[in-house]
Amino acid sequence: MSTEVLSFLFSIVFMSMIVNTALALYGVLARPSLVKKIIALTILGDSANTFAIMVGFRQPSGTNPIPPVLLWKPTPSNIRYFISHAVDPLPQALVLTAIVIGLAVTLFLVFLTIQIYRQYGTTDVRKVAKLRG
Amino acid sequence: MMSLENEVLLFITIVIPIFLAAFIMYIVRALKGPTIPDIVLAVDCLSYDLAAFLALLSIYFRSPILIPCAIVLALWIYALDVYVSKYLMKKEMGE
Amino acid sequence: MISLTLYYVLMAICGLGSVVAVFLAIVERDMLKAVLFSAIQSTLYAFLYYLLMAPDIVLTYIPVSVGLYPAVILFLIKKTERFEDVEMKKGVLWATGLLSLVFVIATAAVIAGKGIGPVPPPDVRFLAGWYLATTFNPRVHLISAMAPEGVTSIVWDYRGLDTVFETAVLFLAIIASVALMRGVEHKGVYDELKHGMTLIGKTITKIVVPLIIGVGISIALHGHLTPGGGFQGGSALAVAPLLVLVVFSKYFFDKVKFTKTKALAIRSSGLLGVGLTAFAVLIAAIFLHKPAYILQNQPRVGAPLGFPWKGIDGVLLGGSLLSFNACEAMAVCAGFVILFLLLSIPERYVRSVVVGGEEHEH
Amino acid sequence: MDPVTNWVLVILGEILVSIGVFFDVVAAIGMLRFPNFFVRLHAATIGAIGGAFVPLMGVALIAAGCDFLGKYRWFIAGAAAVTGVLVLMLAPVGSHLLAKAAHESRAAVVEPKVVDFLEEDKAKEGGEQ
Repeated sequence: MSTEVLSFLFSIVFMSMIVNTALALYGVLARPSLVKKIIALTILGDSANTFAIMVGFRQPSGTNPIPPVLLWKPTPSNIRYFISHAVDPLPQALVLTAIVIGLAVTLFLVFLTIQIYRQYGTTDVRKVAKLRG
Repeated sequence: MMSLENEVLLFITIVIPIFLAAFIMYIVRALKGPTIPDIVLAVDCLSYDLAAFLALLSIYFRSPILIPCAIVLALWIYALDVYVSKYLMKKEMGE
Repeated sequence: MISLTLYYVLMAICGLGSVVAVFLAIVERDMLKAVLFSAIQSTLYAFLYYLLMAPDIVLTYIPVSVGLYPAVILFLIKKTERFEDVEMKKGVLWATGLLSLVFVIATAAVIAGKGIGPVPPPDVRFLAGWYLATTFNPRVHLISAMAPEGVTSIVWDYRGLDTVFETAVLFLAIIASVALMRGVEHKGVYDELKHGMTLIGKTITKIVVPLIIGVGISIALHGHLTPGGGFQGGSALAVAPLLVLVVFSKYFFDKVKFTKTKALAIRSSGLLGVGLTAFAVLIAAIFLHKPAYILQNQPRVGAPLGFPWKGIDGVLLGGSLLSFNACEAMAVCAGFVILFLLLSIPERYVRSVVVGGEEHEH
Repeated sequence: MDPVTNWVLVILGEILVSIGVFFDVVAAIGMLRFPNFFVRLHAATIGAIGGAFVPLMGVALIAAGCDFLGKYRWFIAGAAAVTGVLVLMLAPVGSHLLAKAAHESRAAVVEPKVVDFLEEDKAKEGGEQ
C-alpha cells in the first residue's frame, strides 16, 4: 500500500515535468514574441534537466537518500554505507554544466533579439517576416 | 524518556505540514497577485520562509552539507526585488 | 514511514505548483509577469532539486535562474517591448489549465495503480556505484580521484574533457554576443544623486556585495569538499557586479575604471589557468622523462606523477580540482560581467553606432 | 557537551521555531486576505522577520544541541545564524525599494485609499520649484 502511495506521489512529479515540457514547447513553437520564446526555451531546458536528475534518484529502504558527497573518513564501512545510500552523481555533473551553458546561450539570444528590434522595430516574428521583403 | 534524536525528528515532522500550508497560501497569492509588486512580494516571503524551511530540513535529513542552499536562496531573492523595482522606475536599467 | 510520505508530498506539491506557474508564464501577455511566474517556477524547481538530493544543482540553479536570468530578461524588455500581441479567450485558458492539472493527477494515479510507475529504485546503476566507490578511496589510489565531492570529481576528473569543451562552448557564446555589439563604447560621469537607486538601497548593497563575493569564493574554493565548484562559484560571483550595475548604475564602473577590456583580461587568465592545470602534469613529466596523460589528476597505471591530494595536517586539497575550480570561477564570472557591461549601455548611445544614426519611428 | 545543555538548547530552539511557524501562517493568511499592495507589506514584514529570522535562529539552537549530527552540527548552526542575519538585513530593504518603486510608477492599485501624504508632499515640492 505505502509503496503505491509513494509511487503515485513520485509519478505526479514525473507527469508534471512532462506537462511542463509540452507547455514550454507550445511557447517556443507557437507564440509570436521572441521574448516569450526565450522564456519558454529556458523552462524547456529546466524541465529536461529535472528529468535527468530524476533518473539518478533512488530510495534506500526506510531512510532518505544522501547527496553524493562523502562526509566521513574513507573507511571500508563508511564507503559501503555511502554506496548504498548516495544518489547518482553523473546526471548532476552533466546538468551542472548544462545550466551555465544554457545561460550563456540565452544571453546570446537576448543580444540577437535586441539587434532584431534595432533593425525592425519589433520583436514579433510575424511582423519581422513581413518587413524583410 | 524519549531520546533527543527522536524528539527532534518528531517535532520537525509535526512542523512540516504547517509550513506547507503557509507555502501554499503564499503560492496562491503569487500566482493570483493582481499587480506586479504583489507577485514580487509574495515570491519574496515564499523564498525567505523556504530558506528557514530548508535549514530545518537539513537537520531532518541529517545531511549538513545541504545548508548552503538556504544562504544562497536568502541572498539572491534580494536581487529579484532590486531588478523589478529598477524596472518600474523611469530610468533605463543601466543608469 | 509517515515521514517518507511527507517527503514525497513535498515533491508532489512542487511539481503541481510548477505546472500552474509554467502555464501562467506561457499564456501571460505581459512579459514582466511572465518573467516573475518563471521565477516562481525556478524557486519550486530549486526546492525539488534540494529534495532530489542535488545540492550542487541548487547552488548553480538559484543564482542563474533567480539572480541572473530575470535581470537579463528585464534588460531585454526595457530595451524592446513589454506586451505580446496576441488575444486569448479567457474560458479556453481556464479549461486548458484545469485540464493539464487533471491530466497530471489522473495519469499519475493510473501509473501507480497499474504498478508500472516510476517508483524510485532502491539501487543506482552499476556505473554510478563505481563512481561513488572510487571518488575518495585511498585503497584504490590508482583509479580514484581522491576528492570527497562526487560531482566535482566527475566534472573535472573522470569526464574532464567534456567539461573543457563545454567551457569552449561558453566562451564561443560570449564571443558571439560581444561581436554583435562591436564598436559600441560609452562613458559617463557618475553622479551620486542622479544615477542609481535610493541611499538605503545603495548602503545595504555596499554591505551585501562583499558578502556575495565571499559566498561565491567559498563556494568555488570548497568545491572539492562540499557542494560547489567552478561553475557554481562563478555564477554566484556574477550576481555581485550585476547588482552594483543596477543599484549604482553603469557610470559607477566608469568611475572605478573597470572596463570591458579588464574583464576580458580576467576571463583570459582564468581560461589560461584551466589550460595550464590540464597540462601541468604532462609538462612536469616531460622534464622528468616519465609518461603522463593530458588532464591527469592523480597517479595512474603507467603514469606515476600526479597532484598532491593531502596537505599539511591531513587537509584535503583535491589535487587539480582546486585549481580548476578557482580558474573556472574567474572565467565564468568575468565572461558574464562583459555581457552585462554591454547590456547596460543606454539604448540611445548604442543606436547611433549599430544602426548608423537612422531612427525608427515607434 | 553534557545532555542537559543539549536538551535546553533543543527545547529553546523548538520554542523559537514554533513561534516562527505561527507567524508564518499568520503572515500567509494576511497575504491572502489583505486588500492591496501597501497593506500586504505589513504581512510581508511578519513573514520575513517573524517567519524566517526567528525560526532560523531556532534552527541554529536546535542544530547546536543535536549531538547525533557529529561535528557538522556547528556547520549547520553557523550557516543558519548567518542566513538569519542576512534575512534581517535584506528583507526590509527589498520591501523598501519595491514600495518606493511601486508608489513612483503607480504599478500597484490602491483601492480603499484614505490618505497619501507622500503624494501630497511631492505635489507641494513640485509647486514650490
